[in-house]
Amino acid sequence: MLEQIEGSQAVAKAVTLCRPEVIAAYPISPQTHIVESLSDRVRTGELAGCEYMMVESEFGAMSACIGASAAGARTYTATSSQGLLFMAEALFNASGLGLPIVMTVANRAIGAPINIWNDHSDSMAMRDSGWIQLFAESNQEAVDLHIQAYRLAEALSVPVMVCMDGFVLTHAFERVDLPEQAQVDAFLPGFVPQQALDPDDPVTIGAMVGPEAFAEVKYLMHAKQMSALDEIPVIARDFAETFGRDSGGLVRPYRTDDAETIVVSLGSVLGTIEDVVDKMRDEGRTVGVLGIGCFRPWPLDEVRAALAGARRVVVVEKAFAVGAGGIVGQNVRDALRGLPVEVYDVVAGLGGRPITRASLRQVFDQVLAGEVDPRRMHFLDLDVDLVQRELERSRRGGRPGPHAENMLRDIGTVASGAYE
Amino acid sequence: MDKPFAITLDIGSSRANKTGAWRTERPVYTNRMPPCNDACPAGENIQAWLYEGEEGGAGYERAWRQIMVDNPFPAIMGRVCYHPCETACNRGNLDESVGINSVERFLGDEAIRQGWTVTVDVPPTGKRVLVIGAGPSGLSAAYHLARRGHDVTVKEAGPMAGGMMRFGIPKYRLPREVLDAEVRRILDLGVRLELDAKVSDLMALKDEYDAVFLAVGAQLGKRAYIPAGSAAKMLDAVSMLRDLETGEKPLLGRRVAVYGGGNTAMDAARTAKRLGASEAVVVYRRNKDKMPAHESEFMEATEEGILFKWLTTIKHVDEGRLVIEKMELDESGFPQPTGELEELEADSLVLALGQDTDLSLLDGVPGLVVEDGVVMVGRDMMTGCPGIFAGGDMVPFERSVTVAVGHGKRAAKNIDAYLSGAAPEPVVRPALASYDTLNTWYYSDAPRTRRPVLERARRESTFDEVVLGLDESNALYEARRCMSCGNCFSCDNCYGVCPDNAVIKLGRPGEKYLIDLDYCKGCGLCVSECPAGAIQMVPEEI
Amino acid sequence: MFSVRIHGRGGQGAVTAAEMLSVAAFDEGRHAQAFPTFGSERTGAPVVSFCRIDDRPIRLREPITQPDALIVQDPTLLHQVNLFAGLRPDGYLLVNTSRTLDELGLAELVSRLTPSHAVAVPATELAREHLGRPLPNAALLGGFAALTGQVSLESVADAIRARFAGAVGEGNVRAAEAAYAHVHEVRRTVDA
Amino acid sequence: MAHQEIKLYQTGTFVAGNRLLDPEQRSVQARMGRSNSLTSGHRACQGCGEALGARYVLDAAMRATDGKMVAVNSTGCLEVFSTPYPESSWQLPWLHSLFGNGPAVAAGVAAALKAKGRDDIRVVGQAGDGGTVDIGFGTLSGMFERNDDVLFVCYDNEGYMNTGVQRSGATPPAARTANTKPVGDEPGNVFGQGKFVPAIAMAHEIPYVATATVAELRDLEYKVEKAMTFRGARYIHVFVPCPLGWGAASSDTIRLSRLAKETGVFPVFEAEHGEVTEVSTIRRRVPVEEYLTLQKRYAHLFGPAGRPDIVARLQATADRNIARYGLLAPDEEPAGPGVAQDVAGEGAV
Repeated sequence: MLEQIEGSQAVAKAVTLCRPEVIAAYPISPQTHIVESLSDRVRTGELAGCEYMMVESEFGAMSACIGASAAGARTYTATSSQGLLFMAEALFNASGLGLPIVMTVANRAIGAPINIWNDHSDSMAMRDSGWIQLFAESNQEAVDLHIQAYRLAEALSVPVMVCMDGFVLTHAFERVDLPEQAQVDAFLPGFVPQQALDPDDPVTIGAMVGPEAFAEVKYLMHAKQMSALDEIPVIARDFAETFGRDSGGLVRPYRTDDAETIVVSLGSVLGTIEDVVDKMRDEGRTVGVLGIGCFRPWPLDEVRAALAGARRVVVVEKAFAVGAGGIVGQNVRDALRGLPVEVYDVVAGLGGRPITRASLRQVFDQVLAGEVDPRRMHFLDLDVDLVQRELERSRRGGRPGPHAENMLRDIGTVASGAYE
Repeated sequence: MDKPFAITLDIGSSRANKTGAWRTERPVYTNRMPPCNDACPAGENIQAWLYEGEEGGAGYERAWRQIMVDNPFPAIMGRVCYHPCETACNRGNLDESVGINSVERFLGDEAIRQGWTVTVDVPPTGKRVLVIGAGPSGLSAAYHLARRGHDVTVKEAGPMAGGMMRFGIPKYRLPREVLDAEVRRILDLGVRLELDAKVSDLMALKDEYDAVFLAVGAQLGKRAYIPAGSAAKMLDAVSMLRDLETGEKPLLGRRVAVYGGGNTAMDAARTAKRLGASEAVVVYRRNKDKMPAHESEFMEATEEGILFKWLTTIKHVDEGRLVIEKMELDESGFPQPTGELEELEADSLVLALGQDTDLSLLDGVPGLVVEDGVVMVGRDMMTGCPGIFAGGDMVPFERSVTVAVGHGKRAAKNIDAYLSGAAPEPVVRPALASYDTLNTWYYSDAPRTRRPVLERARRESTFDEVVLGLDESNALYEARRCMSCGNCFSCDNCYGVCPDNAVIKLGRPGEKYLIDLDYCKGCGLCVSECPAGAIQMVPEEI
Repeated sequence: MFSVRIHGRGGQGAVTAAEMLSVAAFDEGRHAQAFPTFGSERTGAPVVSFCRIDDRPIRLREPITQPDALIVQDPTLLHQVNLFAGLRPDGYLLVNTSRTLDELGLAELVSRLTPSHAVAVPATELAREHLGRPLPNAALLGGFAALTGQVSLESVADAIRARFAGAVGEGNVRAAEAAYAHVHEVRRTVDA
Repeated sequence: MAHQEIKLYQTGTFVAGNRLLDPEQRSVQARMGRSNSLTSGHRACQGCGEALGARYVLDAAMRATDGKMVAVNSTGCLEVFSTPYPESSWQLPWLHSLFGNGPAVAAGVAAALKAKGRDDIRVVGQAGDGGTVDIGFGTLSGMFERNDDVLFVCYDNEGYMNTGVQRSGATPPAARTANTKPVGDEPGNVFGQGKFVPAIAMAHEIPYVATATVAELRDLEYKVEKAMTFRGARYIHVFVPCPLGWGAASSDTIRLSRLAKETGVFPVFEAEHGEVTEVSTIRRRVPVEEYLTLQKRYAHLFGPAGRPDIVARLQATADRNIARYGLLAPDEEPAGPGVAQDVAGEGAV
């Protein structure tokens, strides 16, 4: 049923349709509307047979989910930013134990400095936690991905994180086609846990494993997560058959055929990029977009296939590895290893800074004009004057050196006029 | 369930890990000698019979039968024994000793009430044994010999069986029906008792028997030389008590003095009271602490109004009065005269200065040695003459019914060995279960039960039994105060406290626990938490 | 695509207004996207919300920098925030005030806009009258419908009722209707 | 005793078994059919109080729940010594997640069981003192505050023994640990304000809080069984000596527990809904020296260079417990035959 609805409400509805049995969540902006709504739905009985736990922290939330999932319950939680990081230890534990927990991450920056607005630093910080990470482009996709996430998680006994941009999606009212309960029930059967705490069949879950078997355990974990690369397209196809729309999948190419330049990104900024690309196509530029729907496991083959024909790839991402570079960019480079494709890292939208068509268009034009050094990160809309001043100041403060010089040269050469 | 590799494990799989390999010491179940058993002159396994008795019900009979293994007189013992077991009892260090004697009496009385009997469970040996004297020692020997299949004849000089149990102990301490019942049980085993059959020449009889046990006791009252006027009334306590038993009521007068400080003195004084004396005073040359009479006898005598003159000797006896001299103890605790004289009114003086044995029947027995008026025996109770054994008051040892019963038992065992030609069973005495081997925390706080006593008025005028028995619940309570020193009593503590589940509870009657050496790490917790000290650590041999 | 930017203060319902506007457009079968400037939603702080309306699915997520219409819920913001940045010359301006735009010192701005596109509406006053509470957002949507014709008054009323049940909804609807009538009347006068 | 003591002479309720009692009145540990929730082959040190405590608690809980039980275990010695791949010593459904999250995980299990309509299956969470009073304290408090249907058990051995005997929030003053060495003016652990979690648990006004030691098995089992009669959050704090960490003989584990209670060092009591309802009174009061001198961690307080002043402070702490919790019984009439008759029906007569 079509509804004009806030993203958080839509996700809460989708989660409700998945019939979770335990929800444990701790409020943090911008995830709050989701969990508030779920609390309502449990209290009103719309979501029946579900225990909603008001835990004392995100660490407690994920821990409660671990317990509940290990006891054989379908579980759900949602968080953001610092909350996700506060869960970090438990995230690794949930994946290590193979518990099919589904979690919404309303993506938000990480402090310090404290910042409540959207970027991908949180999910990206947890990219190696053993969770599958799916990124939603729109609220419709956020809804659909949650339903698919349960199928996926429970098929593989792996936890799944559905990432949706905080505020940009969670707080946006837009048209969403919400599925019917019967459809969801047909698509997502009841949870049959791979293992559970059961007095009739007791087992010891969570053994200590020493050097003699730890590598094998980890290898098997890796193998299981890699099998998601086969499972996700199958689930997306099934989803399309059941619900009549395409959603999910590993990667989503947009006008990439014959594209010499392909912009790679993930999350809600894809729509804005597509608008820019449409405009450039209108102007005769052979530009396309590759949306990453699944970041973990990394769909290396699919990304390589989609990008192999391009000459340039511009990766626009809302996080970066401090002291290293682009995160998605590195993965893209990995996928393109050995191919003559230049990869440009563009870091954008940090801490909620708007990513505008104008800024994107400008940087794309600069890439096409050969004005961007592919060996360096580019920060969209950086206040160059400001950082230049600060860098100069710190250089006077006695920290000169070739790397510091390079930073100055970088912004001096590539960032001029980046901010209007 | 599809268990993920390594992360999820089968329950209980650690039993594959035999942690017993860590051990440097291992716990071993042991039986230590409980101090009560250790102290019992009759060699009773007190801990064992209390263990049975603790269960109540059918346990009483098992307990009684356990006593009967060693002692045929539970009901008598429960009255007349001075219970050194209680003196030795470890519980005395905790609160008060277990009232072993009173439980024994309860069991003995219960056996009489219920008519429990024992049987001879071995075929006749064809060996004939003569027992001379039907006192506690002789009857005990006869009992044990009969149960071992021997043909026993008891020759008793007196008109009734019982010896000092009958002629030395007043009936207010030992009712005769109790004595008769327990003697009867022995005779019922087939023991032949000949009364008024004084043996005056042992050698004449000896060849008719394969072995002889002498148990003639010490019947002759010692008489000290005390100057006395012609009208002075003096008699000895043993004779007085014997006469009373045979129906002659001695004429003692209103005021009676008893000379001596032993149990016989107490009995004499208390008897005098019952015979109508308005005043009975015990004159003893030392003080109370040095008095050989048992504390309980002294207490009961005091309660009955018996008076005591301590540190006093009698210099002269006249009609109606005694001249006495005050004594004082020297540095070695020996009484020395002070020369300070006074008078004491007394219509009669009863001498209770000890007894001697009439050894005339032993004339001509080869090898038999007599010293200080008693017959010398070895540890096997055999005299210097092979085949002739002796025990009870006629051998050099403390004189008490219980000691005599023990002699009878030991003699019977050795006579049995002598007759079969086998070496006597070796006596294994395990280490003492001393107080420090126990973990007394585990015993609940339970002071002993007092036996009810006859009210004073009745005690002074009748020969009714003074100390009454425990009823069943009290006897049970008292039995359950036993700490089972040195011996497992199935408390399950070792099974409970092992952090490694390495104690296996067998749970079958008579089978208690095993240490599972596959898993025992040798921590020693079972040993330190065993209430009874019935487990010990021994080093592993490497 | 028609884009609307709403300026208000926390607690005045700027975000709700954008959301209801998107619902009204959705009711008419159109695509709409409403979203707030995000963050500290403290009472009294300046708040901006946005609404895009289109006949095609809306992919764009950037903030609206060049609105087709600007709704000002609180005229005290006029001198604190650069409210009018990006307002196109043919754009619409709806200001909640009981005074005139001239009185608010907006004569120069208004002069650059199409005359019938800049309207003042006493939305707070109307809300107080019809709702009993000084919450201008629903009334402003009624005014918006009359000013831009992007949504009908009926759709606005439906969206209000979908958001506020019972008497509150009806009061808001009446305020919206009154504002609609007010703006309609002003425009008729201007056009005339 | 906090519960009805059976004054059954001989050993009464103190020993595990007592053949004189009706089988139903004997401890769970005396039963041949006890579940041995923590079975043989685990790698705990000799005389491990925690291994003992865990079996006591879980076997009692298993009995109380008729085996319908799930255990959740925080990281710590107990977890490590019981589940090194490929061997588990547990004989019930058991889950280990992390160090600091045991209470939350247990709460999650309970929520799942409730959602599934299986609240006949009960949940016991367990952790050492580190996992309870320190790193897991936030999740514990949350579990209490929400009144989740979990019995959480802390096995308190007063330090981080798993990592090599470091100080925890439960380490007592003056005790030597690997990071509170006996040097300086205040040798050993500092005299802090203390962190007695049972009292904090009571402040949450949860249905049931109790303390216990491995020395009083019957009391411990009684408390576990009682705890299982409540719904909601329950907490039992069990005192479990660590021979390794305390420098004590492996055979002294129970003796030390007993002395901790008898000195007043560790108050044993029960509380319901925030109010103390019963205390286990001291049976044979002894000075703290008797407790301290059995442990090398206090060795620096004794001997020629000893610190009688610090011992006196420790005694004062024990005395404060005694006063605060009323640990000294008013002089009771010793049980005599009258009592025996009163309870004769309880005996195996």
